[in-house]
Amino acid sequence: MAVKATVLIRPKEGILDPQGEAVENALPALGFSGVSHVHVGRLVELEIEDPSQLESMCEKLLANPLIEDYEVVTASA
Amino acid sequence: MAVKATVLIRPKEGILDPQGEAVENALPALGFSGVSHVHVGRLVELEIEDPSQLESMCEKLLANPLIEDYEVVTASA
Amino acid sequence: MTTAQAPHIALGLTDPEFELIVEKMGREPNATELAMFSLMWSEHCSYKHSKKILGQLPVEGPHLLMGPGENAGAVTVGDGLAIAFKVESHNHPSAVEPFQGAATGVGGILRDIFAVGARPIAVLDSLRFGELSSQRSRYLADQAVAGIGHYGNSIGVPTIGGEIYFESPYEQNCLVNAMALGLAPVDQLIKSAAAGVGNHLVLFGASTGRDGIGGASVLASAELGDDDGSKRPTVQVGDPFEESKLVECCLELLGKDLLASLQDLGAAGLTSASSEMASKGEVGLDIHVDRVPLREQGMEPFEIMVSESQERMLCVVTPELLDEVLSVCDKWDLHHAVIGEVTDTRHMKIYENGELVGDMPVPALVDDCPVYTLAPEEPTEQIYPAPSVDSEAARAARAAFDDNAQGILTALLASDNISSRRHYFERYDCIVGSRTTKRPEQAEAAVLHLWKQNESGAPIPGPSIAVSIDGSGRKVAADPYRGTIGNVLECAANIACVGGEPLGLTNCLNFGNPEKPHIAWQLTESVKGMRDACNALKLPVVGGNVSLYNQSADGPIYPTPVVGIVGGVPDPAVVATNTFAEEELFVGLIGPFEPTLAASELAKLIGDELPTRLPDLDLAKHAESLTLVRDAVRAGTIKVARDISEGGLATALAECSLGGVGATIDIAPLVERVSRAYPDAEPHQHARTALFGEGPGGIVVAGSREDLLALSNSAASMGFLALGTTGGQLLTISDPTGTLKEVSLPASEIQRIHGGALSERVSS
Amino acid sequence: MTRFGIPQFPGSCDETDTLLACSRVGEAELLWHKDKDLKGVDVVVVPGGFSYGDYLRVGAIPPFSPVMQAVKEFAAEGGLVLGICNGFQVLTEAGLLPGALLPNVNLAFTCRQVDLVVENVETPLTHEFAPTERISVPAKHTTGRYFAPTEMLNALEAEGQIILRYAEGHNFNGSVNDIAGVCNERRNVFGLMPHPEHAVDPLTGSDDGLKLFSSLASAAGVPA
Ligand SMILES: Nc1ncnc2c1ncn2[C@@H]1O[C@H](COP(=O)(O)OP(=O)(O)O)[C@@H](O)[C@H]1O
Ligand SMILES: [Mg+2]
Repeated sequence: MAVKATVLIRPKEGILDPQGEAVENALPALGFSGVSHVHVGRLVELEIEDPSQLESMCEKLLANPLIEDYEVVTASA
Repeated sequence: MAVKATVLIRPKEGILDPQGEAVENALPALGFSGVSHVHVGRLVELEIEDPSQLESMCEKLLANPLIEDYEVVTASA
Repeated sequence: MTTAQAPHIALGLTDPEFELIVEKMGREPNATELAMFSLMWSEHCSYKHSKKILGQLPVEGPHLLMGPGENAGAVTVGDGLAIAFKVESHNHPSAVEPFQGAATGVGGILRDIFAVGARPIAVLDSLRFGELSSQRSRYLADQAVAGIGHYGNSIGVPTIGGEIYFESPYEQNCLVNAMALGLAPVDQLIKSAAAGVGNHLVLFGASTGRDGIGGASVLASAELGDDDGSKRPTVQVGDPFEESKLVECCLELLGKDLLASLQDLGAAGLTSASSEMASKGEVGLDIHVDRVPLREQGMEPFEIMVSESQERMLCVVTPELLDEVLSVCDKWDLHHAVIGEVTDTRHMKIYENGELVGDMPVPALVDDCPVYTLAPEEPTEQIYPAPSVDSEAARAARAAFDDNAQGILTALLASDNISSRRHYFERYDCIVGSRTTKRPEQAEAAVLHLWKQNESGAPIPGPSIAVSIDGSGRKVAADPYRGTIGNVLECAANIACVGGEPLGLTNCLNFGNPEKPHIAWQLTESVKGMRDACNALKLPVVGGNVSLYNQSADGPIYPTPVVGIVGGVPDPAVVATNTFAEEELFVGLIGPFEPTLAASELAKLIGDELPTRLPDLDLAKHAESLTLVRDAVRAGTIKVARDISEGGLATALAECSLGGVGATIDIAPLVERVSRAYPDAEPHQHARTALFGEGPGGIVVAGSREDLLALSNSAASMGFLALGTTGGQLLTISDPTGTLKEVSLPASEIQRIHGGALSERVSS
Repeated sequence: MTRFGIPQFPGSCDETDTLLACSRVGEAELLWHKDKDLKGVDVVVVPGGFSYGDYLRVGAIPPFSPVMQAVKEFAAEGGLVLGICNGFQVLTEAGLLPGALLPNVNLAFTCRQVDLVVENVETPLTHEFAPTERISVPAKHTTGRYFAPTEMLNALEAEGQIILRYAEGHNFNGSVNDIAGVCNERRNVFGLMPHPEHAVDPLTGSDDGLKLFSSLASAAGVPA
């Protein structure tokens, strides 16, 4: 039976994240205040029959470990 | 005290998700089998003082409600 | 919307139209049939309000290969090559979702090009938004440009030119028009008429989902209200990756001669694509909706027939070639399905799991939509309010207006409609394909080299083409007839400036609601103007598009007939640039240019009312002058050429100095011409009009003294005026009337003002 | 004559431009992504574009294609490989080149003629240039900000693996140390963000990029 998995992929800490900055800078003009540490990453959701493959899929394909961290969240489908 | 929030942004159901399709089609060639329903979305993480603003922030800036659904997950910092 | 509304009304059909459908069918249509009729009888597909007046446009010319009626028009350009081209609008979808709206607009016009068998080689865009002081306009412009770039860049077709203007009448109704060009050997062009009873109908490309359902009839024909909420679920998302595979697949299928006909799916999806193929081929089609590859579960037959999912094509294939066609689709990883057959019934029959769910005579669906006669009525006074623009440039122009030419010039150079468009066009790949020999800002028109490859892949020289797209809305609002002529002449002047011979014209008529008499009048006058200008230039209209109902509670847009012209250029190495790159060149002005401040950029900055009439034009003289310029550019006599447009002569001269070399200019000859035209005006008015007045037909040229003096003899009747000499870092323009403070600006200062204004303004 | 092979992926854009550029200094042909056959070419040039739609992450999917498996073997044997723009991204994702490419600091696709300085002229790609020679080449991308962690960066600088830098004022994407192009330690695999294949003909803007291709052709050591 397939398992539902969610993978959160974030820019590695310390690497300039202009996307996060752009969001942070746009907020005050829209009337939002008190927001900080904005980071923009990627979300991959999928169903997988053999969840033991997930780790290697992240390493090899879904994330680039040089610039990104990932976190796998699974839940059975 | 600021609250840490994670926003998951997904392509709306029924709206074309070319990324998900492309990843799904590529996986078998990469040696991964039994993977389906792949969707690629965005992840925004931030710290916010007034989490009641999150909803309207998503509507106005973080997500494009015409083509994306979003889900807010908060946890205190 | 009331709940009691009849379905046909909700779908945009009138009661008499519905009755006519019942009469043609001999019964009431079912839901699937009604949905299909509502699309085919919409303005977008049937041209019911514009067909009659479009009939007067000239559609014949020595270079014409394919005229209106096919997916794109085409002209011969020499060496056995054809250029297919067309412009189309995606205004309403872009107002709702600018990124995807503009992206899918590019995707759609590209499909029209490869549907006729041509490889897309260039895109141009014509954009209109409200004033940049509006946050919504800044957002729409930013996202539309990003969307165009996303699609064009990703598919590997360069976006080589275009235009973008900001005027408040476009605040609620932005215009996003895209033009595409394709290259094909003349004998590879293909038409879309379905043929061969018993042949298969194959749908290939992306799968079909619910996107864009109701898009054509609702989004393209209804006036936009303040609340766009109800239209939200119909947003179409483009996938340039899918389309890049689709292009290659189609060209491979055509290159191997495997197709009987080919048609893209655009607005109105499968309904319009299939029924138009049937109509042109005078055949019938059976379509099995259950065979269509779907992206979503449980789609109704009508949903499948009207879906506007992007990146799909339809072709007709003989049974013998079917396997080979499907294997080419497989090679490119595209979905495909044989969804039906060509029949001799002249009916569109729609089946679901073998059961007949729709049966319509093809002529009723495609050809029998009533065609309306417009009821034009000339307004007694200007229907648009005086332009009002809130910007630093406008304040500066007002302060300088009375006596300071330099102040006016610098205000114009920094204004939203004149300053460098670099901020936007840098987001387009303008070079992919290795054909672009003149990029944006390098010449008045983009120039593309049509090299071919020898057996070992190396390029061998071929002919070249020039292409430009233009469409001032404000001048057409001032005078639909003469304003439209001005648009055609300006576009043609751009082509002439690079030595191009105009071969064909495409257009997109962006107007308000044609059922309103004043809009009907604008449309009628505008088309007359286009007709007369094309006739004078001996230029056939190869196709185009009409976008009506561009109005909101705030009123109609400026009437905006956008024209695109393709010209032939024999040698891309002999093309005039548009800046003074050399010292000691003689500078002159050619053409029957009669400047007026009416409806000009300066008039806008200071908030002048729009006039109701522009000066008369001698079309024959304009045509002759453009020929003269073209020939002199081709002969190498004219080395620099720039047509005078927004901001008048002074702005054109300043822009000529952007290359770093200035000039010393005396405008006395033009002031004299102006004072003859307006004998009652004051000297300062004469000087201001000569410097900043606008109008068609003026081209600033530079070349060697000898060459230009020789040209001035042959061009005396063309109104050649000697203006000065290039050289040094400074642009100085002296005022013979002594009433305005003269211009004296270093080229570097002109670069700074002109180059940086827009990016500063949009990021503030 | 040196034979160039240009892998073509679905979504490649600049493969024809690259083919034209290579055919000015040698022979060139396209290599289909589904084939593992490099057809015996002497040099591989991975072209620009949006291979596999740039989906998931630029350059992430192509390294797994059959043709790139072959290119990895070819590089391991010392074969000359150049990646341009998306090709550079693919080579870093494939692990053939150090570092990674991140979104431009201006977050927008930007197409601009830029000046570059040739930093190391002792490589197969650059041996025909004079030291610190300045060239004008277009760049066009959304994801061109070169990044390497500090330690890696220091090693690259020390080993002369920085081939090209943006001239002062021309680094619009925010690349670390103004890096526009790098090579591997062995100096047989190269990656550049700017597009020399779009600078091989004065008619289309500049021919400053041609020498990169002729350098590769002569370095491949194939008799003319
Ligand atoms: N303004 C116009 N001038 C000339 N021909 C036009 C104009 N508008 C539309 N046409 C022609 O009418 C035909 C139908 O147009 P359209 O429905 O936009 O084509 P498509 O089916 O490709 O979307 C096309 O051949 C087009 O060239
Ligand atoms: Mg069409």
